Amino acid sequence: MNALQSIGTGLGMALFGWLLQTTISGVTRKVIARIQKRRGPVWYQNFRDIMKLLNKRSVTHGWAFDFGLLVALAGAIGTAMFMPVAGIVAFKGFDNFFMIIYLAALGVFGRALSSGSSGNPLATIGVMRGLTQNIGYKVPYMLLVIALISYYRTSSISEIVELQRVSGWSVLVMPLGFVVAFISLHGMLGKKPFDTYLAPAEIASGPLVEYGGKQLGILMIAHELSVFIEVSLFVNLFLGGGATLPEFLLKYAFIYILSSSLGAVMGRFRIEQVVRFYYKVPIALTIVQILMLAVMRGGVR
Amino acid sequence: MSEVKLFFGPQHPGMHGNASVHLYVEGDLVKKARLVPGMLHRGFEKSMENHTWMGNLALIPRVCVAEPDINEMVFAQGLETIAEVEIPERAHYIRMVIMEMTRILAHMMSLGALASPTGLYTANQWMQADRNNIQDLFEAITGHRIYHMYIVPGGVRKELPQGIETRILDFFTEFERRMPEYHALIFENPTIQARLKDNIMLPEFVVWELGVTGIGMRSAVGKPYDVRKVTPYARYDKVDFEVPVATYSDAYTRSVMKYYEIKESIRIIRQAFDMMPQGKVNVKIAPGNALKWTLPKGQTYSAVESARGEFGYYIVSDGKTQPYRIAVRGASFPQGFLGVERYMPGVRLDDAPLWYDTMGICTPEIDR
Amino acid sequence: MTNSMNNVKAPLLAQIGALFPEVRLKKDRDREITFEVQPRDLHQVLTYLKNAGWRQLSMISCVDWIEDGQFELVYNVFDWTQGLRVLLSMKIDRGEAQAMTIINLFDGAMYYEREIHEFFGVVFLGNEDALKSLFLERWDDIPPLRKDFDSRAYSDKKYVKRFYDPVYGPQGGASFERS
Amino acid sequence: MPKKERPSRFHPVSHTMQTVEVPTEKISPQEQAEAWEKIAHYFRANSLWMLNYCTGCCAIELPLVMTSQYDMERLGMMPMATPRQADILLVTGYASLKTLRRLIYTYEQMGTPKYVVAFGPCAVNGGIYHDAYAVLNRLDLYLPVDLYIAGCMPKPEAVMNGFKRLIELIESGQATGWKDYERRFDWYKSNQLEAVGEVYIHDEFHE
Amino acid sequence: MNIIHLILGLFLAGIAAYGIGRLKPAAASWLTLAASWAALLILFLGGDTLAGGNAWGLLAFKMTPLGWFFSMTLLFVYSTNTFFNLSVPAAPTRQAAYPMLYLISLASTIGVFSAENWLALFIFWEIVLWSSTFMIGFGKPGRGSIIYFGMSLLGSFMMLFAILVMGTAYQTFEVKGALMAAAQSPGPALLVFLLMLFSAMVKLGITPFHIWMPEAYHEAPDHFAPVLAGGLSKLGAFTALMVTSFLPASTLMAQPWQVRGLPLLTYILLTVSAVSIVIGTLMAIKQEDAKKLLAYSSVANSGYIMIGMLMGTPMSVSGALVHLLAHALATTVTFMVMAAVARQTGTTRMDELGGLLHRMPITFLAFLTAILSLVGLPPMLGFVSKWLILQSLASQGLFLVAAAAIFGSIGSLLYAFRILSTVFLGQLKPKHRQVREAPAVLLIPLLLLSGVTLVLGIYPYGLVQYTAKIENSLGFADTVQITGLSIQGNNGNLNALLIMGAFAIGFLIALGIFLKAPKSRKVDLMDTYTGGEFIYSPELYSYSTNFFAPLERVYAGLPEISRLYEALANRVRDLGTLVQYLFFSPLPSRTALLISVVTILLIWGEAI
Repeated sequence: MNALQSIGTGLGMALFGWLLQTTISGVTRKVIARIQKRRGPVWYQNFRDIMKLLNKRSVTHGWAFDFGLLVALAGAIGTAMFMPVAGIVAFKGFDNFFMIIYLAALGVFGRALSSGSSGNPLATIGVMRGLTQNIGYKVPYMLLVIALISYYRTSSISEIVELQRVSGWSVLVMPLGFVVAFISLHGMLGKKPFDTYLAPAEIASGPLVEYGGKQLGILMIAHELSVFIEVSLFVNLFLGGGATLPEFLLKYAFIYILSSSLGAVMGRFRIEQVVRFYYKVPIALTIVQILMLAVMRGGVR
Repeated sequence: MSEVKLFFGPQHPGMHGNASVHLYVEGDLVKKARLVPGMLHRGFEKSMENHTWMGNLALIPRVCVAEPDINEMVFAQGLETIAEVEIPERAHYIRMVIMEMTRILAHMMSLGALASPTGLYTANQWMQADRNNIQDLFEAITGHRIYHMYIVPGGVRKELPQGIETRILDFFTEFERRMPEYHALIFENPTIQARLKDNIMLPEFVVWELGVTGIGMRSAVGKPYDVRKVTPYARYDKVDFEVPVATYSDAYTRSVMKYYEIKESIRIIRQAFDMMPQGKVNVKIAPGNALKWTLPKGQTYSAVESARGEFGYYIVSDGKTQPYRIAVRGASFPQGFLGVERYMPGVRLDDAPLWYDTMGICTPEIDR
Repeated sequence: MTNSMNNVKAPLLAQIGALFPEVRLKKDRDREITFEVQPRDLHQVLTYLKNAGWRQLSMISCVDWIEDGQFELVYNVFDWTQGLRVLLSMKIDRGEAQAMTIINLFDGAMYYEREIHEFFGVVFLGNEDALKSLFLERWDDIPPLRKDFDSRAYSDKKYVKRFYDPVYGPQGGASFERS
Repeated sequence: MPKKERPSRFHPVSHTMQTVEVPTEKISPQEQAEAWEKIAHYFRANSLWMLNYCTGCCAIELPLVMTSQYDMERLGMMPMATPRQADILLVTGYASLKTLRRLIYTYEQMGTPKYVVAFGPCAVNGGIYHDAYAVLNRLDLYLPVDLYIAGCMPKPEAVMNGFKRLIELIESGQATGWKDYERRFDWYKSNQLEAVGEVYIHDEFHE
Repeated sequence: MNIIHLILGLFLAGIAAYGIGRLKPAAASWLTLAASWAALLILFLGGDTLAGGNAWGLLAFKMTPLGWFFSMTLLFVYSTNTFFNLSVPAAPTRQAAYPMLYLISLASTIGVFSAENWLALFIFWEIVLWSSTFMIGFGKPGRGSIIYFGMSLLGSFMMLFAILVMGTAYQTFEVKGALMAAAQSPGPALLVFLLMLFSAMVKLGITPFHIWMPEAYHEAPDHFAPVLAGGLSKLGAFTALMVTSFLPASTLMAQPWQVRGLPLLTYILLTVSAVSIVIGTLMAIKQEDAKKLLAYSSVANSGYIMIGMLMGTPMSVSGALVHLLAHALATTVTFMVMAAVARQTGTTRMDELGGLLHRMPITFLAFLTAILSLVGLPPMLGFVSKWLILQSLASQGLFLVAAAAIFGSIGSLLYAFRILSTVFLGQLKPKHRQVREAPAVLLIPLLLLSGVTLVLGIYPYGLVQYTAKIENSLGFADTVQITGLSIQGNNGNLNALLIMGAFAIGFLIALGIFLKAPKSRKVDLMDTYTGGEFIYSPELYSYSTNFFAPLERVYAGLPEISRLYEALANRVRDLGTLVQYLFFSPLPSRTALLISVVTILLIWGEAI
């Protein structure tokens, strides 16, 4: 019974995450529209888009094309089930950071597999760029979180949230790290200047080049879910999560809309500029941050 | 096989206009490139031979959709040269106003179009909004938003409407107030600078090799090689304006020069309104019914400075009611063909659309 | 204005006259001089002009004088420092339309020649690339800009026209079936 | 959108509505599919993704429609990069023969349902290029056009109106050009073959 | 039945295989298969309590949990690979020699893992080395086998030297005893430690000793490369683990300098392993040949194994052991798949392949499983091991090493996608339209190995429990803990079954959505987005060369590491040539020279 309850909570969390993120991306579209001095779509536009796509007849390039997508969505749903939100966690004790990162990576791999099997070189180039970018932002981000884990001595997200309630948000522990993590998050969300892997003008939306109809719909659902995972991971790790749901939602919306708005007034880097940027600024900041932490607190250990 | 063939256009978000660049890419480096034109080929030069001199007026603006008035201007100017008529002074100034407004339109279009390869879509949103305002002004003047058919052989089609002068000047005052905002958004943006600066170079020898004109030429040569200055037409020799020049032609220079040209164009518009005399706005270039005009035998090459460079028509008249031959020199013909073939190889795949954009290639005028 | 140009034009005219006796002044406009050159003089004249400051080839165009049985190739060079345009008009035989390429002098001529080959069928010796098609794809008639090509007839033959039903009912206009 | 009773929320155009009567007891799969199709029409109509393809000069007014002044995103419309993702194909003006080959290829790559909107007189009868050797005269012989927008070129207001009209047509299930294309595929194909010939195109690299 | 019978039996089977192979090659292959599977069965049934034995007093054997684990891993790799010997006949002249060498090397690996005595271990070690050198030589012509031999000989010399030092200093050649004696008295222990670890690193392919790997893997016959990559390099891990657990670095000096609670020496070695991960990853990313790419991925993965062993915490050692198994299984599959691909298409160059997914779907699935395991994604075994290693890195606070581990982990996504996309995804080349799925004999081992990877990834508890047993036998104070279905980490728990469950639920939901939506139309691979343009040759429409060009350019400007390797490789090749000159010469005087060199070495060892 307990197990069923946990699974139910997990599924509820995934559904909540999808609803939340899809709504917030709709709202964000309106916010960006205001930056661009226009009105923008209705807030539930993304739901309409997804529903339309699921009702459209599309093409497939073979079973791996579909299978990869299913893996992508399954990875996203599976990961979202573990995500603690405002004190609610489906599988207590198992909401492990490494697990979440790797399970989310399975979704990424599924997407890559699917678009690679479409046989379009633009898709392959897009995936290549995405992975190249991935190696740029993940390394500083994970390094920071490892420092955080070693500071809190637990890798369970919900426990880190609990500990922050006692000792203050992680932003205060590692202010520079927060900046780095935000830059990395910006890259993970694929906001400009780090949307090189999509780059419609260069590679015609890259990995998405062959998707239409339900495939694109599933991909959009998976994308919303993975954004939910990324942003709530960030909020949980660095901004103390949230004791109540409104608090969490506030932080969540703030971070996501901030990142999107920044993206709206920036151009796109070239892919090698992205890599160079990530190996210069964030890595340097991370190292400084870890040294600072070691000096200030008398060693991380 | 080490090279991949990629298609940049015709149906591609980075391609403005209906053309295709076929790229051979190795890794992310462009190895070979060819422009494949003709998707917009309508056979203008043939159609023009089938229309009367004035009948062509409806056809010619459609040669280049981004900047239609230059077509009317070269056509009118060429016909006036062949017919050897002088047009009223006022018409010259009105023409200058129209031409400069079109130039502003075209420059704003291409600055907005920078959004696509660099991803700064907000720039496009803002630019297009202001373009719409200018097109509204055109609508007030000429009755049409894009294809105005306003500059006709012998002057301009009709007198300016009442109060348009203040409306135009007010708009441009307001627009000038907004321009620093655009500058901050586009040219002071570090990400845009990272993309544009020291990238996609156009050295001077390439300018001469290809025959590039316009901003591309001036940004590399460093001399005011502008048709308006070198062989002044209309009354450009009477107004006071600067032509921005540079000797280091990267994508950033070429783009920022458009910004300064917009400023100069506004200056010209102000002066033109100041200096504009009263009087007639058109004369007949031949006697009789306008649709049965005949021109004396002769041929001439008439050129104006478009937003992308020297735009010209070679007009041949055999003394009949229809042109014998009109050949169009699209301003971006050199960089569009030979430039793509010779100098697009070597840029990164990421920069290929940027190359195409900042070289100022306009497909319709190439295709005709 | 004309006065200011005279000090540029006079030496040019004198030099051209002295160097190339067969080159004939055809038309002298304010900022535009047209010479008539023979095919054998073309390269020399262009070389002279290029060295004398006419560094830019603005365009090459072609006129089909079908009644004379000739094509007229017009080479259009421009001097940006002096602002004087020189047009070189060269007549070639229409039946066997051949001319020497000038890509060895002006690289930019490559695609103008290619365009002229496509639209007029003039063969430029020495420019192999010019023989490939450029604008037209799978073209199935004589070069379209020749005077004996009838654009309207071709269009009528090739493309189905819309037939308008003269009766405009309440549902509106045109017949959507093939005529 | 006027708020009526539940099913008609998805159906502001009422004249097709009255014919549908929802039986009280068992709903057959056929009817179920039809009812679902109606809901689907609502989503299709309000999330139109257009293909980013400027085939002709009418495309010059499209940026205005897309951007701040007219903002077609209000209608749920967005430009999309590839035909697979897109729902509407805009034929903006004349289509030259060379373009038509690409247009047909692009149209066939789009997923159904898909809609074609033609701009200007050139797509109707060739417009000003009616006698040009490179421009075809009637688009509807080769592709099923759902909507024509008049004007040379259509003003942004006209374009917006046209899109609004297209939305109405889709919501009421009248935009069925793609079904027509499937039904009369041979007819369209023979027309296409007549105009463009066998499509086997090589560029100057010879592939 | 004891170990000696097993080893002897395999030796005899090898000799018999040679005899039979002269007459009927196919029968020899079958004999290999039967013998190796029988050995696997015996070892599996016998468990780690399989009776040991003593031959002639010197060659003493005893099965330990560690030895059993390693033997099982290698035997499994060897025996699944025998199916490949059936379908891929070796070159005619070597038909007979190959099964013999194969079985002899198999026997010797068991000998290495169960030897009680350093000298016996060394002898078997050498037999493995020699037999594998010959088997590599059966492949493509090139310098691979020479480099392999040169490098390995370097390792062997270091090992022999260490053994002799131990023998002279502590008067014992017993495997465990000698090391524990060294741990008691520092003296030459540092030398023993370093030499032993270096020799292990040569075998494992840790930088800077990794240069033999890509060459040898590339040139080894396609059907031997899986064993070489998945099996033989694990020999190094065995000795390394023995040394690090019985002779911990902390005992080497009285008061060692410490970095984060670890002796400086360990920290330096950890850094070397970290460098190995980084270099392996970076080099793998830029390879154009699939086998070379996989070889460099082995370099990177060996780094993980080494890190796990060096850290010496229960979790890390457990992680290293699981990773060893995961890597052995996955690499074997990848090389086998490459062998299958090479057999069906005739090439392993990635730019000539593509789209094979549509022709060889089962091979592709096996490959996908293996690649996922190599990358360390759930639900594969590789995830469990990477989780364990990262957990211990995080709790140790070793940020530099952690950075390298993360880099390698994410970088592995890059090269994994590269090989996947260029070989199996993308456009199918016209010349491969007629390619068929690999024959069943090839698919059996693939499915077996990838199935084990998947099953162990979902249910790793038994395996982790066994690593706890190994840790116990190695004298660890505490071992990795499992309660119920959760592996207890230092700062978090892992429930692999739960992860799989969540993934499965997600998959079912996704499948539901997918099936409810309208059915898709199947289109040809070339009916794809081309910007509206037309293209008819699939070769031109597949992206495979200079795959990660933007990334490669970033590190192309780094100091000329490859130049250094080249110089090093030249030296090593010279060594190989020298050895060839010494050993393969008809002149007895050279052999005498060699003997004298060995004698001098022995005397020098005495002096220490």
